[in-house]
Amino acid sequence: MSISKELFKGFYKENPVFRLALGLCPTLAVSNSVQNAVGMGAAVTFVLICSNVIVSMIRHGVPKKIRIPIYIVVIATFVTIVDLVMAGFAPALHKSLGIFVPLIVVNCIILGRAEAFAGKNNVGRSFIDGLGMGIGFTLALMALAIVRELLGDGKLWGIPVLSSGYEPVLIFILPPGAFLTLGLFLGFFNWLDIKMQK
Amino acid sequence: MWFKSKSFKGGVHPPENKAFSDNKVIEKLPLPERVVIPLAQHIGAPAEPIVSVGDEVKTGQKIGQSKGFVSVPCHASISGIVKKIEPRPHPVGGDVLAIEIEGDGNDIMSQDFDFNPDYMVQSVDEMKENILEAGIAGMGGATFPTHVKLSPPPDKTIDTLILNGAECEPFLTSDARLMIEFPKEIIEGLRILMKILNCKRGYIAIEKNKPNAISLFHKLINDSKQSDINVVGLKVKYPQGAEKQLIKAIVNRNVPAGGLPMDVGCLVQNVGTAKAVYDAISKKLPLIERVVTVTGKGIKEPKNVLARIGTPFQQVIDFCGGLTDDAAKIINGGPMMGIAQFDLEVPVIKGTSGIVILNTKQAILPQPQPCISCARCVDSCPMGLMPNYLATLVENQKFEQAKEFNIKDCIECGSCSYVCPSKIRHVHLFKFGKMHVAKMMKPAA
Amino acid sequence: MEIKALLIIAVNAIFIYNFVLSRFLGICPYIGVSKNIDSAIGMGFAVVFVMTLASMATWLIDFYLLRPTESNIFYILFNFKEPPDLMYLKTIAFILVIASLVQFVEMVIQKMSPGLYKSLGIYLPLITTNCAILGVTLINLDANYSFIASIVHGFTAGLGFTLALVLMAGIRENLDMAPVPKPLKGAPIAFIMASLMSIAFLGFSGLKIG
Amino acid sequence: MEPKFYVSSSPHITDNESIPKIMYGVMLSLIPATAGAIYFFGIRAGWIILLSIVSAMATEGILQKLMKKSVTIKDGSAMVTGILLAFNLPAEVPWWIPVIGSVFAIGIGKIPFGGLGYNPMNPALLGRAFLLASWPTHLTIFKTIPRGGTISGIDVITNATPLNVFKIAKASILAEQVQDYDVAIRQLYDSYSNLFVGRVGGCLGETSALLLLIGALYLIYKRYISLKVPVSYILTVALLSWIFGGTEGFFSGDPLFHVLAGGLILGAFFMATDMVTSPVTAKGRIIFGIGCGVITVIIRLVGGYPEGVSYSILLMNLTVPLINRYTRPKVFGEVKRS
Amino acid sequence: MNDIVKLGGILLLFSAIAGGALSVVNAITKPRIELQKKLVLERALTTALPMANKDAIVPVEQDNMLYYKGYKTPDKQDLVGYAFVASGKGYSSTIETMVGVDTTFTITGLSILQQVETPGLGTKIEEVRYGESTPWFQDQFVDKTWNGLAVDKDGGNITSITGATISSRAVTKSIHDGLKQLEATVRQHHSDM
Ligand SMILES: Cc1cc2nc3c(=O)[nH]c(=O)nc-3n(C[C@H](O)[C@H](O)[C@H](O)COP(=O)(O)O)c2cc1C
Ligand SMILES: Cc1cc2nc3c(=O)[nH]c(=O)nc-3n(C[C@H](O)[C@H](O)[C@H](O)COP(=O)(O)O)c2cc1C
Ligand SMILES: Cc1cc2nc3c(=O)[nH]c(=O)nc-3n(C[C@H](O)[C@H](O)[C@H](O)COP(=O)(O)O)c2cc1C
Ligand SMILES: Cc1cc2nc3c(=O)[nH]c(=O)nc-3n(C[C@H](O)[C@H](O)[C@H](O)CO)c2cc1C
Ligand code: SF4
Ligand code: SF4
Ligand code: SF4
Ligand code: SF4
Ligand code: FES
Repeated sequence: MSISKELFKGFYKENPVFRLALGLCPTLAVSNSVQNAVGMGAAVTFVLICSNVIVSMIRHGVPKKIRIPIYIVVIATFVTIVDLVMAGFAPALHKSLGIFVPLIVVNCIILGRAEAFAGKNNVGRSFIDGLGMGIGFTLALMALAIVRELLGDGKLWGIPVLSSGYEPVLIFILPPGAFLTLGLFLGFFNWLDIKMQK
Repeated sequence: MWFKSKSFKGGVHPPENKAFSDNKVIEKLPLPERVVIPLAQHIGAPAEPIVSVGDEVKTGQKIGQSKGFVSVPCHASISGIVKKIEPRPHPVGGDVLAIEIEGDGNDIMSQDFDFNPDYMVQSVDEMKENILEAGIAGMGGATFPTHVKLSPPPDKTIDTLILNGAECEPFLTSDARLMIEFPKEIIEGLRILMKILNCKRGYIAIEKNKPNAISLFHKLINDSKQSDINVVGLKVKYPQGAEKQLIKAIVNRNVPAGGLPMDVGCLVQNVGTAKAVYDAISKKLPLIERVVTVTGKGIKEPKNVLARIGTPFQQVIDFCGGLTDDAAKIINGGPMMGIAQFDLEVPVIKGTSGIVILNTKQAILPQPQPCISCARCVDSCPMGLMPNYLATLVENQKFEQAKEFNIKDCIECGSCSYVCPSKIRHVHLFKFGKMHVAKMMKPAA
Repeated sequence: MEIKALLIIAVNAIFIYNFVLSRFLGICPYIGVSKNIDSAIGMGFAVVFVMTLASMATWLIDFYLLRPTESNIFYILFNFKEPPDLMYLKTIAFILVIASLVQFVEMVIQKMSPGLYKSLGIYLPLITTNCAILGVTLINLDANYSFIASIVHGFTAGLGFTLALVLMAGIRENLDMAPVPKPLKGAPIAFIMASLMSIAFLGFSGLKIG
Repeated sequence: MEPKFYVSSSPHITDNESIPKIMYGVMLSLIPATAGAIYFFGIRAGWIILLSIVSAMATEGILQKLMKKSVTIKDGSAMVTGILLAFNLPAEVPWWIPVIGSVFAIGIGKIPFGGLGYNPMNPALLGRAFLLASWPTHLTIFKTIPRGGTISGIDVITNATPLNVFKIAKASILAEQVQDYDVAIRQLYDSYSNLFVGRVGGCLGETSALLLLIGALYLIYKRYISLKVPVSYILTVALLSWIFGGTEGFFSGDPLFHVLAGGLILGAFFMATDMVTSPVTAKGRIIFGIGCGVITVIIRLVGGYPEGVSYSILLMNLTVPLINRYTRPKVFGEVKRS
Repeated sequence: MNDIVKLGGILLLFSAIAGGALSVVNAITKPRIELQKKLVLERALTTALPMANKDAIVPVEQDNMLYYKGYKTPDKQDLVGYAFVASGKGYSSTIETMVGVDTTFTITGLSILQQVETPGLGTKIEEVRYGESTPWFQDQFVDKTWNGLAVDKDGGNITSITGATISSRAVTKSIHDGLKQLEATVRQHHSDM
């Protein structure tokens, strides 16, 4: 597979959220504003890239039996680094993402990529894979967040964009709105699929 | 509770529509020119032909021999010549091996069939043999061989015999007429059955919409002081005549799911069967004719007729003035459980209690809609099933779950489909579902 | 009053801040294991069990190993000048504890009760990387719950998860047989259903006991 | 062989109920309450109801057209959803509220699940809950004074509905407006006739117990609703509000007030009884009714809202598959399985 | 057995490396995180007491009440006001507000420290309208005293947020009660002196 294909597959064809249905909890939780979505996306992308690279580097030295615990240790390390750095340099974002920052550890996208890709490929490819998947995740989060923030708050990136007469549909930034938006997005992509196959 | 008519849980109240024919005295149908006698008019193994094409046969002559225990013989119902032995359309469906007899118009009896006043002194075994030889299969619709029902395994004792005169199907009046015109024969038939089973208690169960029959039996029984026989008036509700519901209503016993009446010491026989038993024991007369109600909006002159077994529907209908112009559906049996016929070639058989003819307006059933969970079917199912859920399961081919939800206990009474506002064809689905469930069970057994 | 505080924790965890419907934790099993009631119940109990144990274990780790207090074991053992602050290791420590706990529980159940293992066993491995488990321990930490409160919270959060899961499973068994438009079949309609379910659970918001 | 006659599986007759007949029957039963809404709240109430019906039907029709399915708007079910949604809205909501509510009720609550008969939750109530969460201010402010009465049904308080007065008084914040809220509560309890006739503020269709009961009687007579749900529901609310609803300890609450105030009568007879979303078994219906009652009282007494009827029904809708499953009727002659 | 030891060893090794790496990162970020925490408090205090010198605000504990005294100059001679944290139960959380008053107990500034209200409703207590730079809801409090401080629905002088009366009331009432208590405490203290 060419490098660009490797990179772009995560955007749509193998989009972790919309196509593989991975990492759904944080997707639902932090897509209530675009700022949160981008912050979370960046954090996950960073961890994905680093853990992919490290896992790929050590893949020959790790005994099969304990590879999962070791991957988890690697991932947890980078997650903690993100957590600490974010607390120090972007405290507002850190606060609004809450426990979903440490929860990146159990985000199945990351362990999934380590297991399915980085454990079997060289460092370069693993880096590209992590980057592509991370961007794909970020794009999905942003797509949801744009809809939710716009409808639910009348804003984008915290800036009011709809006229002041607009009465926001509050439910979109509440939990039901998260489920609904994701459900409709998934349905939309299925519909696209069915259309394209014809 | 005294203020409650005897009944069961569930059930429905379709319009009775019995006025078409309930006052019509049973008329003898003219001798048919031709009869078609299917070799399987009963549940169990079909009879084997013992005549060949070209043979001459007399009325009452055995032409089909029973094969195995659960099987009954069949007899020529007219005298004449055997024309054909080949599969023919059968009112219960499909083509079934049948013997066609072309009549000679003389109705020559194969023997005398004289009345024997001492018929009660026969031994029980003799009686059973005579019932078998007379070819009697239950006339209440299920056509189960009667001699089999009369031979319970030794570990079961039967203490209660119930004659089923409920006739809960709308339109039908054949049992009602039979009870009014032949009450003594029916009571005697009951006595014979009680003797065979050595059973202490007999009931004649009649829905309260037949007050004449009820009072007639009351009078006869009181006059002759037969205290071991009771006449019971039942609440008018479909399917009051189904045997488990009947037993529940009369002696308040619950036949276990998957079990038989004899498991609770009961036996149920149709009143027509009792009459046939009486004829078989007292005159050695085989079952060659029966009462058939011909009724509905699609027939010009509704009647109750006494028809020879094997008479084609066409001839019965012609006798009743023919079909009206808008006749559209011909049913062998009543409208709740009967079977719709493709044409009028099919013959009257031992289980043909009626021929109901519906007009176009009645015949076209509305398209099924999605179930709206109104629960009417659940409330009406006499077997305590959840027809709505079962139907969904069968539609989705979930036979395993359908089995778990007791599809096998469905008696196909049709109450659920009748009340369903969405017009779902439950019974159709259940017949299909049961087939699959039976297939599923086979390898395990 | 202690009992009342615990009751509030329980009601919050089950109804108001339901793990699935309000906190978005444990979504994967909620969507993945809710196609049939029996496996939903199995999964539910497995989660209740592991959440309770994990709450217990991580509280002890937090209190005796990570927190810079007088009861820190390193402080007691090694005579540090002041209690060491190891809170930054919480993520790594908790996830390892949970992973080993699940392994351990699996082994114990397998030995002690093969019947239970048969019904719960298949769900246990799925649980290790389930964010609801790590989530409950992190929430315990954030909320500064006492040992007892942590256990109650872990247990009731698991019950809340089970409630949502089993309700969903009941509905999806029927949905499976409904003419759902093709693009919505499967996950999409499950999420729409989750949305409606969480709308209904809004009814509990603002509930105040006492 | 070409059949000369119609053939089909038995039974060959059916009774003459049908989905449209039932739905139009429900509409008929809602006419008194609709007339009452227009009488008490003015002609605007009629517009809101009409708008809601039209948008519910349009949503159903358009979506079915788009999906190339047969259009079923004539069966009346969308109309019933529309009316009942409007009945759950205050009279002064802006015009787009009933429209969006209906679109959500049908477009999200019903059609995606397969349409009539497959929706797991009551669409009209989903519409209301969606609106309540999205624009709480529009749904919780009652300004239209009912003809011949006051919003609260009593004279000392003029700007809050009965349940709101009850709730706020309990939280003791109205103190600055009313000298003695014990007096207010007592007056509230004595305002039965206003509550019964409907001379109080509230949502369009909920205020008049009398007119609703007339309609309910018709539904009961036609056997379109089973009494098990409303009776167990209302009795549970009465019992629990009597035990826990008072200010002077247990058994000091006023059950009749709680039965007549708010949307209980409407909810119990017309919405909890929606066949699609309530249990099919006899035992199940009673459990369902009791469940609704318990949740309603919990929300009214300690919840975040003055009224809990719609949420309680929605929450119990979720349990229906489980209730049906665990309350299967006893099969005739069923022997205990070992 | 040997295998287990070996595997355990490898795992331990990895954990040790991870722990080591993290302690380095921790050491680097720790001061920064603590600084952030301090900054948050500092910012709240300067918003509450705009006239005080930011290095001259000191915590005081008296009669179980924690409050701050603010001075105009770093030498802490000229007292200009007090600050305290008011906390009240809102719709879905406890709302904490840092409130500053001058020596006549008239509010000089405030900021919300902590709240988890419903986004779009209760969170409007922090809303900054487009084109403005300060939260309008909080601005209403400036120059008011506890006397008559209540939301409009309760007959007071604070316009509540539509649809979020509960949150508005929580903020208002907690400030009202806190202020009253502060005044009492401070006056008591003064008379003691
Ligand atoms: C739904 C249903 C309704 C029935 N109704 C009658 C009835 O009204 N009269 C009757 O004789 N048999 C009726 N039967 C058949 C009886 O259950 C039973 O088979 C019959 O009475 C036995 O008598 P037989 O063997 O003499 O026919 C009904 C069966 C079913 C399943
Ligand atoms: C069937 C029905 C259900 C309702 N459910 C709720 C509810 O769950 N929550 C709510 O705040 N209002 C609900 N309402 C509206 C309230 O009954 C009522 O209009 C409002 O809350 C004020 O109550 P009050 O008029 O008794 O003071 C419902 C109305 C109806 C007709
Ligand atoms: C989902 C939801 C969330 C709510 N969140 C809040 C909130 O955070 N703060 C608040 O004061 N009211 C909140 N409310 C509204 C209250 O229930 C109540 O209606 C309101 O406080 C009354 O204010 P009003 O008198 O201005 O209408 C919420 C309502 C809903 C439906
Ligand atoms: C007695 C009865 C009550 C009903 N109640 C409701 C209701 O509360 N909400 C609703 O949307 N539809 C109601 N309907 C209409 C119909 O069942 C509804 O459109 C379906 O829920 C949609 O699938 C009712 C129908 C009947 C017969
Ligand atoms: S691992 Fe976690 S994030 Fe990934 S799908 Fe499972 S639960 Fe969701
Ligand atoms: S069920 Fe059928 S056979 Fe039995 S009595 Fe009724 S009509 Fe006759
Ligand atoms: S046909 Fe079967 S399921 Fe239907 S009512 Fe009769 S017994 Fe019940
Ligand atoms: S009667 Fe028909 S619509 Fe009603 S529940 Fe049964 S199957 Fe469904
Ligand atoms: S359970 Fe999967 S991310 Fe939460």
